[in-house]
Amino acid sequence: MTADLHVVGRSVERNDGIGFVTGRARYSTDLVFPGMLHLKMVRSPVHHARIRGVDLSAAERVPGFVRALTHQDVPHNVYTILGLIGVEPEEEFVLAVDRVRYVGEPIVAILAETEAAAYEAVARVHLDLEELPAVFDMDEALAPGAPIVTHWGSNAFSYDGDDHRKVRLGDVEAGLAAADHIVDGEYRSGPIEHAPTETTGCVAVPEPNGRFTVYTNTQALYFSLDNTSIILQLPGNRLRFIGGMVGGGFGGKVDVIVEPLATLGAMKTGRPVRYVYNRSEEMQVSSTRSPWIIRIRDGVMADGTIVARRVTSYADCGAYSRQTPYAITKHAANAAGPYAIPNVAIDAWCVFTNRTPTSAMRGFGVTMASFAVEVQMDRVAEVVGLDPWTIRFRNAIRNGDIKPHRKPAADVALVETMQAAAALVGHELPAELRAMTSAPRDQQDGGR
Amino acid sequence: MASVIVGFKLAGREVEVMASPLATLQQVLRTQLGHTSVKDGCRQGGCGSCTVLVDGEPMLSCLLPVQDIAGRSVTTLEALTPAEGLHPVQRAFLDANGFQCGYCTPGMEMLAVALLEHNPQPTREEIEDALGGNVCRCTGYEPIIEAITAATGSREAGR
Amino acid sequence: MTVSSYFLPASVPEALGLLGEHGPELLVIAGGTVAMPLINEGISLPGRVMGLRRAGLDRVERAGAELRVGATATLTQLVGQGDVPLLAEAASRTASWSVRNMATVGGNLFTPPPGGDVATALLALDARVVVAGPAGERTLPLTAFWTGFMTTALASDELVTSIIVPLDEGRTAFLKFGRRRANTPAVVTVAAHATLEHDRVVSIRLALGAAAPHPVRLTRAEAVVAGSSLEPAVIDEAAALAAEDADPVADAVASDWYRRRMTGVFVRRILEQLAGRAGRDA
Amino acid sequence: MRIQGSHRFTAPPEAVFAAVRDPAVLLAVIPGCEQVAEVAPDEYEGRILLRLPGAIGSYRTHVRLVDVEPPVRAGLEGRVEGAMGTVDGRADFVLAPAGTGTAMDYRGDGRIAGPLARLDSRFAERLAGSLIDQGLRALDARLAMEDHE
Repeated sequence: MTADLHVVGRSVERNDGIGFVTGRARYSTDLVFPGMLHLKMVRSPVHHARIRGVDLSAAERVPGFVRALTHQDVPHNVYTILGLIGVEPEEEFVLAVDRVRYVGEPIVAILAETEAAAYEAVARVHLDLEELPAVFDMDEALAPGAPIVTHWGSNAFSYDGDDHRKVRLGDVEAGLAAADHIVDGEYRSGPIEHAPTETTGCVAVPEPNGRFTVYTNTQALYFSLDNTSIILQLPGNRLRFIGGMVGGGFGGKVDVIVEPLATLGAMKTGRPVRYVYNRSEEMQVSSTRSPWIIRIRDGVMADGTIVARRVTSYADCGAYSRQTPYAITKHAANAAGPYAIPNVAIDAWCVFTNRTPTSAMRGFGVTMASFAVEVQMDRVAEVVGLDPWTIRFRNAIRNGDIKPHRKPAADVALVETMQAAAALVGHELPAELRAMTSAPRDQQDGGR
Repeated sequence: MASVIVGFKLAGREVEVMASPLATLQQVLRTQLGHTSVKDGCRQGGCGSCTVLVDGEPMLSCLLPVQDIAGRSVTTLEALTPAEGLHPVQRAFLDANGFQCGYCTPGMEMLAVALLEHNPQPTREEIEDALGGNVCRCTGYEPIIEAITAATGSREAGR
Repeated sequence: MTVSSYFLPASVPEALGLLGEHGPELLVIAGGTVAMPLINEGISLPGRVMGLRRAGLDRVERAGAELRVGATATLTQLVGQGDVPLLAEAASRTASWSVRNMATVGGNLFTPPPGGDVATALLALDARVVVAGPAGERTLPLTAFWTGFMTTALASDELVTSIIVPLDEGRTAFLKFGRRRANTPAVVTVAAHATLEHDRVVSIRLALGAAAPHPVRLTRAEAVVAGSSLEPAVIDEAAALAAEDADPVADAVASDWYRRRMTGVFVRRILEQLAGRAGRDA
Repeated sequence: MRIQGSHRFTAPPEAVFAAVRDPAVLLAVIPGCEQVAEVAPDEYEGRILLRLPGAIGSYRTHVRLVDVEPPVRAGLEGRVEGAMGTVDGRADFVLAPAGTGTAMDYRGDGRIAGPLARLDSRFAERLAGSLIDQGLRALDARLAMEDHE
């Protein structure tokens, strides 16, 4: 049968492979246009400050300086990433107005004939800043009296009128009270930078027909186009975005940071504008995966059945929310893990601090949940004296089980996947576990 | 700012460029000579994506003022790619899927070519050490090491 | 700043002339591996730069009981010489192949910590630095070269032209501890040169890099070891003194606490290596 | 940028205090210092050279002694200015007798502006600390020498 298949079971040469191995693949940051200007950013040197003044006079005298872009030049000076997916409020300015909330926050964009001239002009911009107290720790940010990062007076993101995201199933307190064992765990992670090998960047080129062609290494081409259209108040048909070549992304290139300003620069000067992060900007300024604190309390019966799970999570979104509130919603939906637990309470907080904004990265809120839950499962196994396989099989979610967000599970294959994994690593499962399937509990033996 | 004319050999041909003082070989290759296989991952000597060969030795073009290599011979991936088909190292990278986003690939290949010139049968450890300055963020290094290992075989076979 | 002039002198007198003419604002580079990254990102904005790659300072040659290493000899040249295995080893453990093809031995003396692995080895070898200035040449021991963090005894009109390494008999050892095997900055680097008579240490030089403002000799540890037979108790004491004498800072590579701990561990290991004993766990 | 430290001198507080107010002494002990002149009582101008890739150049330095209480304490207010930027700051030191010598404690705060501000702050603090330490060691050595003359 496989003889009739052209692709399944075969190794297929990638159709873009030749371009990669010959170096002919064309990345947006490789492009050079006649008369191209270079955009470099004046950024906040401090974690939190009020902007009292910006003096451009020395920068304007640098040979090769063309012009500066300030918040006054941006038609709709606010990033709208979240608005596009229905998450409000919008709170991050494209260029800072009167306050900066993290080291590296963009304040003034400089356009110059050469990169060297742009760097020098950036260095010559004088910022008059009044430093404000800053907060870097999530527990401290939520404590009374903490410096407030946001403009709405709280360091927590608001979900449906509440100060955090809640998921409830059954009665978790009753479940914990009835359990034979209580197992507590706390799990923490640091921020992680995607560090793509090609740094974030684009080139915006004005066209004779009044349109702008933007060559960009974004991971989300239409997301970038929509945002640029809103920020510049330009109809979408005046923007042509060309992408597809992403020199590494991993979630780090969905923030729509460079295209609006490069395009604005092209609008204001009539010349192509290149805005590409240097390596330090990529590491310091581009968003990271959030740091997390995840606390889990499980109620477990002597046979290993988990009857209650309470998860309290905190994700540091840094100074601005970007896509982290959305990541937390995804996190909350998955924070109890792929297990059938009748009583669950999940409380997930999106916390603002004066750190670099965090955003999407591989797994998007779920990666850390999986890490925490799986280490917790090993602890539970230890407490009740079962091996790590058995604890997972006994609690594995099956078709028809109700998930914490109260939707029935369908098309699950955790049991079968674990059986296959055991076979691959040469681990012999006891007959009881080999006999299990993902079929609904009322249709098989071994269900509880 | 007085630009200077610098001549060197690129892919066996004499080239002359007008370079601003302290312009790097990377800038000149990418923006004036169209050799955009020379990548631009960090400009700090930390990623290896801009690796070229100068008189056969791997160097980082982002740290090299072009005036420093006046009169010398520079090889980039453009120079190694045959008009038709692929260089054995390129073939090996393609077969082993030694790339994902492709941005580190030219630097990896230039280093592999230099390594195999110096040491036609490198051990795995020698390959790893040689690649120490070239960073990949997508595939991990295993398929890249596989590709270079395979290239040693194909060189042998081609002789 | 847009660089207005880049000079590539063809000789030392020409280089000194340019230095005299343009004064202290002339940035001097050689391999470019320290300065170019700063210039590329607009952190350093020099107006005028002088490169030494063509100044004729790149020879490595044996002269009697000494190895004379030109200031712009590359680390790859050091890896390739066979007269001083310690230097070859230190160079081979520094940065990556491509960087070693560019980075110079003289430049390694000016590398900000935690760099300077070759400089640390040179210190253990009791190397001397030859410096040229308007008044001619002077030679100073490497121990007197560094005056503090990123400052040296070099006057603003002087250049390092070569490094002289005595070819002393003796055992040497070099240990560099980084976060990965290749192309990694050091958590700590230790280098040692010792002469032994039977089992007794007649003389020893111990140099520490990456855990001090510049490579330093561990003189108190040396004093304990000299005259001993590297008994375990002596090694313990020397390692403890070395950890005390370290003056590390925290950076992206390691915390100061960890560097101090590792100074003790690696001084212990290098002494055990000199004693010909397999390392014990710390 | 914050600096803080302490130093022991073999000379007594009176000698240390007098030395800090002597332009000739300052010229000799400040690393890279090329000239110092007293432009008004307790007010000095000078030039310092730095040869570092990120901070290369010559810096005009203007320092004023304030809140002077010989031989116990004083503040130094000043500005260092060059093509690569400026540092405005104030440092305070306290001298106390320690045996036959002096114990000095100092702390200071500086605001860096211009291209210099792009240097890593830990690097800048460490460099400043090192220059101060070298200066104080040189001062100590000079005072010890004078003592023997």
